[in-house]
Amino acid sequence: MTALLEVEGLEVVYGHVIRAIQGISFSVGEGKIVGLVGLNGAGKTTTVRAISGFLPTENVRITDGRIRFAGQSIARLRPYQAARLGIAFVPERDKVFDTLTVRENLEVALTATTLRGDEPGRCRRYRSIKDILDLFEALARRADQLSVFLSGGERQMLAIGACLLTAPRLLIVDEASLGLAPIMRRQVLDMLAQLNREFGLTVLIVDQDVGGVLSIADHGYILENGRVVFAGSREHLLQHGDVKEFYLGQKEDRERGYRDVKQYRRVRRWH
Amino acid sequence: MVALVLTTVASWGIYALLGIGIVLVYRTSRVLNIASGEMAIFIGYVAATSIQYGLPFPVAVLFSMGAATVLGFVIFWFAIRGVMGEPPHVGLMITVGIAVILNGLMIVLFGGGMIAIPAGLPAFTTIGQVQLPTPDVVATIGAWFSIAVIAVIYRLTNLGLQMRAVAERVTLSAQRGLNVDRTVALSWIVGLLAAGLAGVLHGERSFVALSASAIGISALISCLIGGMDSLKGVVIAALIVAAAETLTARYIDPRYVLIAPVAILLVILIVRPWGLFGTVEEIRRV
Amino acid sequence: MDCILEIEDLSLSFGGLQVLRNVRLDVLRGKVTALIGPNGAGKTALLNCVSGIYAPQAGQISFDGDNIIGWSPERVARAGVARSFQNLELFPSLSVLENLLVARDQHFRGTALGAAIFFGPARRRELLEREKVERVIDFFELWPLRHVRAHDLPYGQQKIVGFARAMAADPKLLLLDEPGSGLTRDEKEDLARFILRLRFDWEVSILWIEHDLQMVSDLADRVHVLNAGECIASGTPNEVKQVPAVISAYVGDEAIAVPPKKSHAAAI
Amino acid sequence: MSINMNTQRIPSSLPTSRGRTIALRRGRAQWLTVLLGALALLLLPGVASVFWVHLANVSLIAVIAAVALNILTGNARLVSLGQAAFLGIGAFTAGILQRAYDVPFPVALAAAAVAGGIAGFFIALLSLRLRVLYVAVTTLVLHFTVTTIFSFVQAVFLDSSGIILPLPSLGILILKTPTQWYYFLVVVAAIVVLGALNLLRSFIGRRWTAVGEHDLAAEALGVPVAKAKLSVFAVTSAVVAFAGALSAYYVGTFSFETYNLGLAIAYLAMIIVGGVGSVLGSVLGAVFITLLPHVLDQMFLLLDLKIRANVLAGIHQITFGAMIVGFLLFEPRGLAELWRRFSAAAADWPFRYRSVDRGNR
Repeated sequence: MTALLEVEGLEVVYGHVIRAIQGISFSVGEGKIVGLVGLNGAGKTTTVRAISGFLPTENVRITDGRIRFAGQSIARLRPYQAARLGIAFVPERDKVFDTLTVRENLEVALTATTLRGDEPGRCRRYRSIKDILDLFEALARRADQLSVFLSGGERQMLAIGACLLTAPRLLIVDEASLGLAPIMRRQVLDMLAQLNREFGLTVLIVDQDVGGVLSIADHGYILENGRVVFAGSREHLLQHGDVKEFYLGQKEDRERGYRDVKQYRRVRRWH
Repeated sequence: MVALVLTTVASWGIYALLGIGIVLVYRTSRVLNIASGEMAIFIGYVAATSIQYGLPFPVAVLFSMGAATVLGFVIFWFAIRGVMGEPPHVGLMITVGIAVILNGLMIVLFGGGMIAIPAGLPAFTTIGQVQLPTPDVVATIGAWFSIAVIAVIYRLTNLGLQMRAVAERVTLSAQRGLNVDRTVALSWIVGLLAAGLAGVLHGERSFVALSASAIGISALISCLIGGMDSLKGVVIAALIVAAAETLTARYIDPRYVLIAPVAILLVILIVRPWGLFGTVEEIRRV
Repeated sequence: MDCILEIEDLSLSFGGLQVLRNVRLDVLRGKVTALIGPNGAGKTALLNCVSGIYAPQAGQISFDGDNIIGWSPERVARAGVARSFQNLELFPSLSVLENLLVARDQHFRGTALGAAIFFGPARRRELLEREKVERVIDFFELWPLRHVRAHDLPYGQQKIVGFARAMAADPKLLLLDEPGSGLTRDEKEDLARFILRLRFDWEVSILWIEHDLQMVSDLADRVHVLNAGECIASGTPNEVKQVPAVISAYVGDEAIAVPPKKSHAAAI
Repeated sequence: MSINMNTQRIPSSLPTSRGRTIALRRGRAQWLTVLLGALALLLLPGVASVFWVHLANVSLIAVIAAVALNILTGNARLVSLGQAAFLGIGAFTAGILQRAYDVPFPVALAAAAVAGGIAGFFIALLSLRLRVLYVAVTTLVLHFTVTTIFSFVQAVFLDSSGIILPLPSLGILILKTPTQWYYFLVVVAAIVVLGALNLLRSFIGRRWTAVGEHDLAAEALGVPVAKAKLSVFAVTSAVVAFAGALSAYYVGTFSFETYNLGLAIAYLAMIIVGGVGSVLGSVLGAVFITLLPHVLDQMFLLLDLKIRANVLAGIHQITFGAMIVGFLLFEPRGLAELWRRFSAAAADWPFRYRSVDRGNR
């Protein structure tokens, strides 16, 4: 069992002085679902931006560490090169081209990615626009409409559909649940789980909803202040007392309500 | 009268070509190119100088188009690439810098004087019963042919689709595996080719000189009157600007030609700030 | 009942797109009113109508007895309606303190010349407003962040600063646009604490857009449910949860398609 | 095993003196810097040659106009390409009044400021509904309109070769030598810089910045957006026109050809090189850009290169352009940021990075 994506000792410095990522290590096994979760500002987004090659364009530098994808170092690749290696990315917002039609959106993904060789593990199930429109009936109905008129859920479908067209080896989903109603959140997660089950698609979910992610992920990494503070399999994390208390909001198996003001002042512990 | 119409039509083509270049690079890289006039005249100088060195007109045009390609790439690679995604005024100020550099280069390399670009054709063409000045005819045909080519590329090819994708979301395009730098570089090269050709045609009609970069201002005004997100709008607005200028020069005073388009622009900015064919969203975004 | 804000038959459309359709809802004085609904239901559009950013085609919005339809955002704000934004519209190059002081803008008087001299009344007014803002800083526990530029703050803190900035205006009615979205459990608990203390200690009326149903049912006194531009239910959290239309709206229409169950493993 | 005390929730220092936190300067080291700077400014004419004092005067006038432009463009985010036009409005107002009514120097300056303010007000009125790029283009249009009017006015009503202004006098004091001008300009520039710093920490400055960065959010907070835009344009344009009149008096003569687009671009270069949105940056940038061509000339003299005058002009332009592009690309916050980073690094030394959970500042 080899790891598809391996990050070792990643260190990122913002604007010359602030160290946002202070040595993060994790790996994503082939065919697994892995969750990268944590508070805002914990460094999740910075980490995935490093993986997909977006950091060097900003006032941000990777000062240390290695990022390897399928045995190859990708820290210096540019975004489109990372995408062509099979890293598909569903960003947090701005995930579709509003001024293009649904069909054109998919066409862009199709024309932009040249399928290279026969690397194993690339999800080649979906090759044409028709495949995607068959998969998502809601999209087929609006194929020639501008995507600005799509609803939140349809946008998510379109984004994932476009990613599938690029024959991904690894699908990174950033904040799949942000701004979606709870039921939609559940459905997005279920869909990712199903893609993983049916086609062995490797998925990296970056989210803050620890409970939701752990319900489908095989492994989880919890970040805080630019460090990994908890790591392990789903079962391990779900049973860990501190994770339960601070991330799932349960204490002694009792759901804690938002009205228990007394409990709010406390000192957060690590480990 | 016929001459007046032909002058208008010829400058219409030149402004439209230059304006399309501005809109194209604006849409893909969100940079409002204020330096388009300088770029056009710079390439015009290249053509004029190579004719002075003895190259025939068509070869000189080809040579200057080569120079435009190189210049477009250089400008994109060394200046624009670094400010993609920055707020719009940064790109604007970069092009201000580029305009100054090009102006300086024109002085240092070409002396900055007035040079004509002779096409080596007879002074008048006779079509049916009418005698027309050849330079205007050449400029008109050249400009409209190029506009047609650009329109086809933009609307019907994959490159055009990718340009439109990049125009909307740079980050997402890269995430979909699109080489954004290449697409934007190509759009700058197309923009420079358009500008360069406009400069050469302008030189062929009259002459190139430092002051001739004012055609860039006319083209910019056309873009704003038409709306920054609409190729069609620019073409129509260029006609308005060209006509206004020709009439001012003919009936008022050639020194004040810019006043007429400026007045029209002011009216447009008051009544319809997003331009005749622009969308309201466009103005909210910038 | 004593309502601070009453909206009647509000309709809004952009081009051909009907965003709000005869919406009717109210906000009780000194209570927390939540507004929930799926994406694209028109919640933010409703808030924008109240704060004067959008001009609705029909309907009435009466705030504290005045019909505020057609008022400019500035006038609405000066009348005592403050709001936070979903997309963190902080002023990035200003410090947290200055961000809060901008909200007190309406209390300043004077000319640019007086401000340039910055002596006498201008200085006294500045110090006075600073004292008021300090109370808000104390309340939201922003002590260490006073002089940090908003741009440099992490997301969660930016959200709290956005909330604090709305409160710095000392409003009668507070509009919160998804203050909890993108926050962690931990930060949400802070948010809950602030909302409760505002409601009980400061007695501010709050209209609050939120996605987290647990948070809404724990904190809100009253809930309105919006779906596809229509208000489909109103009541206490427990009442609303029972309404079948709500359950289907919240669960139903927007369902995402799931890949067919058949195995395509061979296709990989 | 590490324990986080979660310091963010604990007030580590309650505000003891609120006056302290709105003060312009904090700490003795900063006072010392200011004092040393002031001393150096006072002593400069004693050690420098007349030529360099002249350059210092030109820089000081540029400082006045650049500080104003930077508030408009850097803080209120309204890019103005009409700087030359506003300078010209000041010069022409003063010149016409001088010519027609022989008004005293201070009155002419005040009139120039008022004229600039009115012009700025109307441009702002035009651009109320416009966004950044369109405002820039509107000011560009203003530039061409106004310079055309200047050339017309000059040709028809004044001398077409240029207008000569008399030596200005302030009461009994006549400004004649560069040194006299120098002390006068140092005082004026100091007043303008202090005024700018005060404005930016007052509600007016906050309002301008807020409207520049997020006008919708500002409006929803009750900030009068239109008023803010009008006032920022009017106030800064008044200062720029004032500087234009000062400059015309200093040189003693002016002509419409002075106020070309190149001048406007030189001012943009000043604020970009110095640091957008920073008063210190405007000062540094104004001095830097004013001295740059002269430093270049001196360099060519030293190297004993014989360069024709118009080629030299070309080289100056290329350097300007390269400065604008280079700073925008590599140090968008300009010399001011270099200075800030230098002092921060000095303060943090020997550490290279600050941690994420930064403490109380």
